Amino acid sequence: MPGYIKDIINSLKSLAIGLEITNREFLKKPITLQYPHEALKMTPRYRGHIELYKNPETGTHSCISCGMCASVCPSNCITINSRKVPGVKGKVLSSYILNFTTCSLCGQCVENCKTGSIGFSNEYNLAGTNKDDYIFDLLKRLHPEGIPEPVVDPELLKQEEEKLAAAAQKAAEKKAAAQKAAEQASTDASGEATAEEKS
Amino acid sequence: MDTFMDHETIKNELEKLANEGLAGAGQAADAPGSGVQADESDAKSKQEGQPRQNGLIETDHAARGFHLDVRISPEQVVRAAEILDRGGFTLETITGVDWLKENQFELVYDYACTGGKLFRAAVRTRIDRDKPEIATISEVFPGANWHERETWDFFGIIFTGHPQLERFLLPDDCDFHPLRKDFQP
Amino acid sequence: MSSFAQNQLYETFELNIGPQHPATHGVLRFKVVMDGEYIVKAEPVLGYIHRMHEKMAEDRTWNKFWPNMSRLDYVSAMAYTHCYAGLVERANGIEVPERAEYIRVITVELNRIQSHLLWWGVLVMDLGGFTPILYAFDDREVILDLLESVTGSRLTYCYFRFGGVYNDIDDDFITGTRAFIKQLRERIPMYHKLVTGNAILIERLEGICPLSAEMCRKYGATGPVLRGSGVNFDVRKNEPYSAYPEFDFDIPVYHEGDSMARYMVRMDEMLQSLRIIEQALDKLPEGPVKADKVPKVLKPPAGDYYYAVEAARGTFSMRAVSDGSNTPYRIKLRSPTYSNLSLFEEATSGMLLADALAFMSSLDLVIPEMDR
Amino acid sequence: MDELIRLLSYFVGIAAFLGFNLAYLGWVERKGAGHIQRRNGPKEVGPYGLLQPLADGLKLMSKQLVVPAAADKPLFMCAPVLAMVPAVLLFVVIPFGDGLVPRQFNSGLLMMFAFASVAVLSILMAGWGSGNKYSLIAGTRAVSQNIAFEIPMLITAITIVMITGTLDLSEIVRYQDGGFWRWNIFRLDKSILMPASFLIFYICSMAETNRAPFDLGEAESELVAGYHTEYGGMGFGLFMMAEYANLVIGCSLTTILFLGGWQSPFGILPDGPHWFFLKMYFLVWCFVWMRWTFPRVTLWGLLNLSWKYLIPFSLVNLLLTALFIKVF
Repeated sequence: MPGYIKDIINSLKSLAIGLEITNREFLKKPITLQYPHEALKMTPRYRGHIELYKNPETGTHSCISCGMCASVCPSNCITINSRKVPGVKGKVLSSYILNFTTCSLCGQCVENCKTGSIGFSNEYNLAGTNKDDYIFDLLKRLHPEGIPEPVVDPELLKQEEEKLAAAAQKAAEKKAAAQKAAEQASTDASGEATAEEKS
Repeated sequence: MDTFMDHETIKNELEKLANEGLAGAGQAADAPGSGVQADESDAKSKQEGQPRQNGLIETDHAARGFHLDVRISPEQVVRAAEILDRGGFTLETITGVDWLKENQFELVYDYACTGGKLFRAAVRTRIDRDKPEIATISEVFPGANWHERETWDFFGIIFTGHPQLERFLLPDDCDFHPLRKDFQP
Repeated sequence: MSSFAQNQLYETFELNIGPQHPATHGVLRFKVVMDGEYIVKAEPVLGYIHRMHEKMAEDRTWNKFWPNMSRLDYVSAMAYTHCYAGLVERANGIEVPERAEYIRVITVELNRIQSHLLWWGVLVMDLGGFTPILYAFDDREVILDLLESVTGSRLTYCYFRFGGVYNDIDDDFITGTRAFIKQLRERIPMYHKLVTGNAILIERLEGICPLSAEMCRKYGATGPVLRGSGVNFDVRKNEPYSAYPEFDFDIPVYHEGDSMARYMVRMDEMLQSLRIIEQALDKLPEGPVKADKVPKVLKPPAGDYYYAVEAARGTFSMRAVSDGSNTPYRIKLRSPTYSNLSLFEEATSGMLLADALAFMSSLDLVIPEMDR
Repeated sequence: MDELIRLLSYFVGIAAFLGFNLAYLGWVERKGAGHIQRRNGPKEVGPYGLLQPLADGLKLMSKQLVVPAAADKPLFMCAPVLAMVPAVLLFVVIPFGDGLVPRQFNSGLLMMFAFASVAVLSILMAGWGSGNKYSLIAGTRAVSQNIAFEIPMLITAITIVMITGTLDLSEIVRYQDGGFWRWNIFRLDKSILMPASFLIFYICSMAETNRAPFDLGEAESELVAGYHTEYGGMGFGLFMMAEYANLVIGCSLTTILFLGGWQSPFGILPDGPHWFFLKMYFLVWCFVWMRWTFPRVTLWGLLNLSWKYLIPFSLVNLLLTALFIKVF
């Protein structure tokens, strides 16, 4: 019987303590933010989707289209297209496609970028109704007003033109020689084709 | 807890079991005399593509993550489980490995001793890929039930005597075993 | 109680709990045979969120498997990435700088506290108390903010790298963590007063589904479930890895084996984790956070490798089989809740439905981790 | 004719009172829960979210009523209406002030208990009629719970009847005039267990309304949503409204029986309906407060509470009261 009474008193006491705590919390100010009206600032290290960085010296990105980011990507969500422009060293990026729908934000592309030309954006409230909204061309995002033409180095252009001319000359000589050989042998046609292709 | 056998006894019993398998399989001629080998020879034999012989290897825990590597014959798995059960071991998991080149499945039973000093033992056995059947140890360790079901699910290894060998993680109606190396999605 | 339920004279009916049910925290399903309010047999049905991570590992390089590791247990992803880091470092013989190990321990322990806070809230919510989970989220939010400021993500971290971590921690993080340690130490007594001491909660948890140490052993249960049954086993102590041997902390063990014991183990573990973080911050060595000589293409020597860590839910271990190439030949993920749940069927036979669900909450299940 | 006008005006009054309460108790609950959990609660619809109940009501009314294929259709459709009817009817006998009662009954208390028992029938009907196992379990739970708690509730009410010597609710309130020490809760001269019996009655009315921590009939984490799992739209809305109506009735009855109804706590202050509402809404707030503080009890815990604690206590109280009345 004393145990029975003690049980009741202890239980009631524990319930009263609980009520007291919730009452204390009730009187405090809410800690939530009304999200669309106010929002927290994202930390600088927040990982959004990746973004091409603008190099302040050149006014454009410093991507050399090495394809490292695309090759380390676990979900193959990066596609790099590049072209060769006469008078510009290396390859020129023509589009940098990020398929954000499959990206897992692991950050290996950013880590493996040799030139430091990509980084994470701070964008967190992406929303859309179409899957294609999340296939970004990062180059277009960097230059929404239009992709600037790469700066042509005249010296390099001259060198390249000379080189090209030399190569063309060489090819022509080769072709001539091949033609001669073909005429002589008048059998192998495939060799000719490859020579033509090379020129 | 104190009635369990100590690790030294367990080791000896497992070694005896493994060597017995050697004799039984008629491989005694080219098997190493004592079960205790060096770790390197194991790796070497694997590199050469030769499946390891039955026997017991004490592995370097820092390099491998387990203390004991026991290779036994398929029909001995239940007895090995019984020995480890007497030693107060618990079954961590059952793993299948598909060695397509050798046309074999390897089954790795990971045991760990959770009472007292930690001791991890990997018991492995190989079965023919064309006839993937092995006895269940769910009688000894009821926890093996799910692990064996999962292994059946992924590899198609049949555990004879298993109470409920049905699809588990995969849908009931699927007809493939995805972790086989020749599986084409 | 149980004799009544097992009496075949009474009519039984089948009840499907899940895969969409408020109590199953995801897509777990129980096929339950019930006799009135009593459970005759409750069979878990898994696989509703199965993604075959083990197969995924086989067709990608070791590096490309990183994101998968944080998608197993999304509540305490850090420990799982820790296991993978440890496994591959063991296989390749990569030495990790001391500072990186300390940072790993700090983040993993913060993540563990976060996971336990979530579990605590969810447990009480399953028992019908809706307020505590929001208090827990208040504290959890601080941890998530701290981890976000370091790792850049809030849930599926991909912060560890082979041979270290992605980037160093800064002073803001250290001061923030210290402030949080102080804050949580003040909050936990409040949690105990509000919930642990509550007569209704005691009635719901005490004496519910006592698991013996022998049963835990037979089923391979680990973590707080095992420690609540009186077995002092914690990988951090018994098989020390990373920087854990350098810290002084206790493993809470309770011998009752009931839901209350599992509850108390986790509540005490939070305090122990705070101790570990505090010591790690005090002793944090200077130096690099990443090993210099980590090859870009990893080709571990052929053979088996095993690595185990103490995740928030128990022992998470991985077995990697390498054939010497740059992709894993086989990776096995041993998830703790898979084994922990396997004893559910035996343990809950003859129980009240409400008690069985309380027991399930005390197991702390995360379904994607179980289904892999 | 006068009687008819009086009745009609009361009818309109009760409808307005009921409508206001049902809408805004939901708001109070959500706002209270929000602040207990350190959130804001409804905030966007109107100032302080005050128009939220309207928006909710419109949403519920615009929803389609889906009848499950396996449901017993007549029972399924009747149950929400039947849940609402006794709740509305019971307001007829509640004296809000002196003479401020729609229909003067000399056995109002009896009617209270008679109609309160009908409510449980609607839950059982909903549970059975849904053709859903969860609902069925919830229905049976609710019945055993209601039966278990009606007994101590009745015994406690009988104690009051013995003290006051009447079943008329207005008379019971009049008996308690002259200050708070004359309220039945503090009438230690009638039985020293009177405060305990107030607690018993309050707990029982909480259990009768199926509210947390006694919400076994809709135990979310076990039975999805219990007996109203299959209801949507206004079917669900009626159950919700019935719950709040029962809440108001339970608190009103507790106020009348134990806290002196419209009587002011001090003789100097004027009596009036405001005292009734003050006391009643305080009790309602305590319901809300407790709901957001405590976890749910199990069925066994609930029945234990009733049979092991509440019933013995109320019986002892009954005997003590009889003794006190006879002796003093």
